[in-house]
Amino acid sequence: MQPLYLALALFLLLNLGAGMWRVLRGPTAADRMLAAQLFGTTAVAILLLLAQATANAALRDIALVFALLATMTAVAFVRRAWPNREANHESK
Amino acid sequence: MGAVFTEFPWGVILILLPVTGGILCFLWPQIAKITGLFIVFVVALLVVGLAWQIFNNGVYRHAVGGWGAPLGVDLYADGLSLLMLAITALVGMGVSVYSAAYFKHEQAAQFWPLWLLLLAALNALFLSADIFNVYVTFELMGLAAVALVALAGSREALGAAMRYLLAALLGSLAYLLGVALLYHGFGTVDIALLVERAEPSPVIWAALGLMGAGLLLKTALFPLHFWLPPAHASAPTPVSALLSALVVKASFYILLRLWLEIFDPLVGGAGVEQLLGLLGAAAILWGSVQALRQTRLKLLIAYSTVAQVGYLFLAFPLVAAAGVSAWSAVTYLVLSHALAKAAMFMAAGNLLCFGGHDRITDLDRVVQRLPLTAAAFALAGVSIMGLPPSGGFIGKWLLLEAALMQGRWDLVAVMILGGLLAAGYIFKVLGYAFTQADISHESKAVPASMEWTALLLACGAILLGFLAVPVLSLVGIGDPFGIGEVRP
Amino acid sequence: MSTAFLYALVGTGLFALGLYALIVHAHLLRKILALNIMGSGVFMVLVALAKRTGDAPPDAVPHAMVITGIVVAVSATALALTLMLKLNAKSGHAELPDDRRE
Amino acid sequence: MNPNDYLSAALLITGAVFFLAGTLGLLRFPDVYTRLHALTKADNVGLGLMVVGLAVQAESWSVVGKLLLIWWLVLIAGASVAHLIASGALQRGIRMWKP
Amino acid sequence: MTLLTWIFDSLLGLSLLWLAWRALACPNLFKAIVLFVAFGLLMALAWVRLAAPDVALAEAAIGAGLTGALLMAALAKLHPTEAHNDFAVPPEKNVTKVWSWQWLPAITILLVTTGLGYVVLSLPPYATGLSTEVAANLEISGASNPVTAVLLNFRGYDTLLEIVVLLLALLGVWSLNSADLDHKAAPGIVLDTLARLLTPIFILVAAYLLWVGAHAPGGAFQAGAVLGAAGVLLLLAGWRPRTGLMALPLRLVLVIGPAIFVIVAMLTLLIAGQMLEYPPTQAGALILILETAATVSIGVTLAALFLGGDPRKNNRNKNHT
Repeated sequence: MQPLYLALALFLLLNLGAGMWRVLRGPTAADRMLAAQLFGTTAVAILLLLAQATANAALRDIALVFALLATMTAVAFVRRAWPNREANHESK
Repeated sequence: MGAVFTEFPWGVILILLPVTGGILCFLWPQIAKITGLFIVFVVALLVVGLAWQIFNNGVYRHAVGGWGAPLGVDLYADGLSLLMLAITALVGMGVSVYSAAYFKHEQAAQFWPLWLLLLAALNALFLSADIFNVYVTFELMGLAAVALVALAGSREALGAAMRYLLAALLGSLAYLLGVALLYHGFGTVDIALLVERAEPSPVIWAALGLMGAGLLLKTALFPLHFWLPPAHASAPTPVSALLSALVVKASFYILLRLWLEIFDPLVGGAGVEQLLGLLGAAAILWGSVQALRQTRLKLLIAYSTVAQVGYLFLAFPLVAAAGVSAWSAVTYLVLSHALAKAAMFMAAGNLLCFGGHDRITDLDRVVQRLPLTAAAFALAGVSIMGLPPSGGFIGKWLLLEAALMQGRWDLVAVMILGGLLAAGYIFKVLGYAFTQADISHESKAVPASMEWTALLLACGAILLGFLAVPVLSLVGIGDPFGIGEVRP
Repeated sequence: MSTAFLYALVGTGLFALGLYALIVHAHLLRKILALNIMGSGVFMVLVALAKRTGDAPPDAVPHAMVITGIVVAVSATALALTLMLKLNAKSGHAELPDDRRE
Repeated sequence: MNPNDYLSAALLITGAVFFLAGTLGLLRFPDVYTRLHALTKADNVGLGLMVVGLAVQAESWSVVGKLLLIWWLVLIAGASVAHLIASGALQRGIRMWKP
Repeated sequence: MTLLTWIFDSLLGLSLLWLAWRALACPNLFKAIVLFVAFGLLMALAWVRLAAPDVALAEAAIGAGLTGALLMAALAKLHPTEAHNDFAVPPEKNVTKVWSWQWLPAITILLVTTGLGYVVLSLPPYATGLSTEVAANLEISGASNPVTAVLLNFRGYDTLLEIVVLLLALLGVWSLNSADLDHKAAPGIVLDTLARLLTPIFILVAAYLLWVGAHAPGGAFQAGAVLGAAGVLLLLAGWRPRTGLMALPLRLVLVIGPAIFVIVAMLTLLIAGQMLEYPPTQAGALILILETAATVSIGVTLAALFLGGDPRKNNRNKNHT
């Protein structure tokens, strides 16, 4: 099973890399934030896979902290950093 | 009774007490001033206790946690650390008395905890025998110093504090990377063990480059001095005094320690000393010329610090042939500059407080109106210029002697030129202090304690000129310079 | 190349990228990011080289040092951000005076 | 490999496919609302399948509990963030895509 | 399998470098922050690959969670009203001065880095550092997790100073700014529920990390950071503590970590003769006390840093900032 876990972790890492394109491209701040949100979930999945692959239970605690803090940046974004007018940048 | 004195852990209390004081001042701001003054005076007494102990028992070593190096962190004090602690306590007392009158209301409540934590950081740094622990004390010192500069609140001060913070953090990171390489190369961060284990290797060179660059940036050696003049000039006056007198010396002290103990035996003679000497010479000339060109008194004094830092580095290329007098000179320059520069900044602060500005050309007959302050400035100037019988004279004379002994006429010329330029900028100020300004300004009363502390510190710088024998025998305890014995 | 050296090289690369950005960029927020990335690079060198223990568990001392360093870094970042905001409120710019192009 | 392993492998691979779908949706969909839709598939179903796939292999019930807790937290976070971003985008007048 | 991990490591390393480069080079500050948060996420994965789960936990909580929120809030205050161009810095303002000689730092840094890389590779491929010493004394240190043993016992003095650094940062922030206590936009039902639902879980997880730290990855910093994150979430949801609590009670909680540390240092100095020398039988209990106090202080300090100013000065300077 171990090769499968590692292969899937690698696959998810590649996925994450592909998602980077959305951060770079935007066009709105919300789009970039969405991509970051997906990275968080992907990282949780990678950690769980690595925990199983290396039989290291501590990695699940790290995944737990990640899952717990998954909202932080996004909430900070929505409540603080999101500019009020963005419509005029949406149309391309 | 004697045993109590010689066994008491003075060094540890020197660190823990100011931390406690900082916490108390933060909790109860209304008694911050009293607490702060009390703690600083007790710290001075503790330094006396530590001196007594070192005199009797030789070097002081404390294995924190009882582990000892390499697993634990050691505290270590020899003659050199003791002198740094003593000058910190001395200048610290002066600055505290001065600040008690200088800061009012809310600013006072903010100043005292920051200053006590800065004091704790300085004491911890001078007592540290562990290069990673030094990194932590650097961060403690840096954040405290930056917050103190920003207390002035003006736009210039905030910009200067920001620049200072960036420079301090960059310096710390370069230093820390050096620590990482040394640890992974030799398996310890204890200085004494590194001395035993280190051997010439690429790691040593990389660590020297990184730590050296980081420390030179923190010490503001030309051309890495860009952050110093704005920060030292725009900070509140007591803070300027602390920064120029002590904080800059702290990183120099670590540089000196690391060079003497670890790097010099391994890579000495490979041109590093010459490079440092060259930069020092450039700092003297550049700093002095810039000081001469300034129109604001505090900026002038800040550029003078850039120049005086240069003198410290002139010793490096002279050590090979004249170790004794070169290192004695460095010790003396550090001590006398700390006292003189603190006094000078305080005098400038008094003038600023008196006339509401520090434009040199508009100083209005301050000699008649603030005679004590003018005297303090003049006496501090004597030491900065290196005229006898001041402490600055002893330091510069020893350095000159070392340069003559080795026939380094270039360095002799730089020193003489630097002295002349220093005389130029100090007499420029004194000249305007005697004359009447074109426009007279309204003036405010300066508290007597602020005038007297400036004068007393300046007198200390002069007095140092008479104490060469005891001071130089004290610094020899524990042989920090590795030359057996230090003679004046 | 072993994992330890691979990541140690990545660490030096991060240090270099951060240093370059710190020098070249004027905006203070960018400089603060640059210092954080430099710090991450240093921490990575520390931790990566601690893994040169073969199959045995890695050396724990650098791990502890890095945790200390992370707390120091977040403290410094918070102070730097506040200073930047205050400077921006006073001067209208989030760049240092002589880095600014007028 | 025993039957458990086959089951868990199937679940994990299907989960990974949902992650891929989420990423592709994030990249290919035309506006923030549709991308939100794609993203939450990875959060909910992708991670969910992975968690179940790993739970099959878990050595103890406490591990299963922790896995489920993690999934639950990610679900809550995903749902709240999706709501906050969608309503924020509407408020700010970000236009919906019309085919 | 080794091939797979090798590919994974290389990909992760390259992604880290690429993210750092993009975060530092892209003209849009918001984008830079999002990339930096992603960078923190991948850093945590790298720590895992380097068998440093304690560091990964700290990075996950501080690097990926709190620093991101701090940066976002700072960016928002930097441009309070303007939404123009999505926080893009005008290109001419992005780069210092007229760096027509921009290649100079680039080439210097490239040379230095090449040298550093060479030095790193010159290190022996096998070295144990201090791990034998740590293992030999782990038994009497009071913690079976070596990282906790180093942080709280072997090098506890560093930790003492480092908690003071955190307090000092807060002192600096407070002397610069007053707290923005009035900013209370209605959070909306979703955010409100989220904060109410998650806060107890944050506290439980913090307590768990604190407890588990003695024998497994975790400890005071990680727990404190999680606690701090709970505070930040509450602040973001619009919650503000009563002003009565913002004076001495808040300050007492802020200093309890450093204060207990100093007290233990003094007591051990008196009793054992060396600062922070714990009697082996009580080392475990002492470490737990120190860690609990530190966790509370770290958590509250981090939340207060996010609030970004002195709450005592709120009323007087309301129209100042």
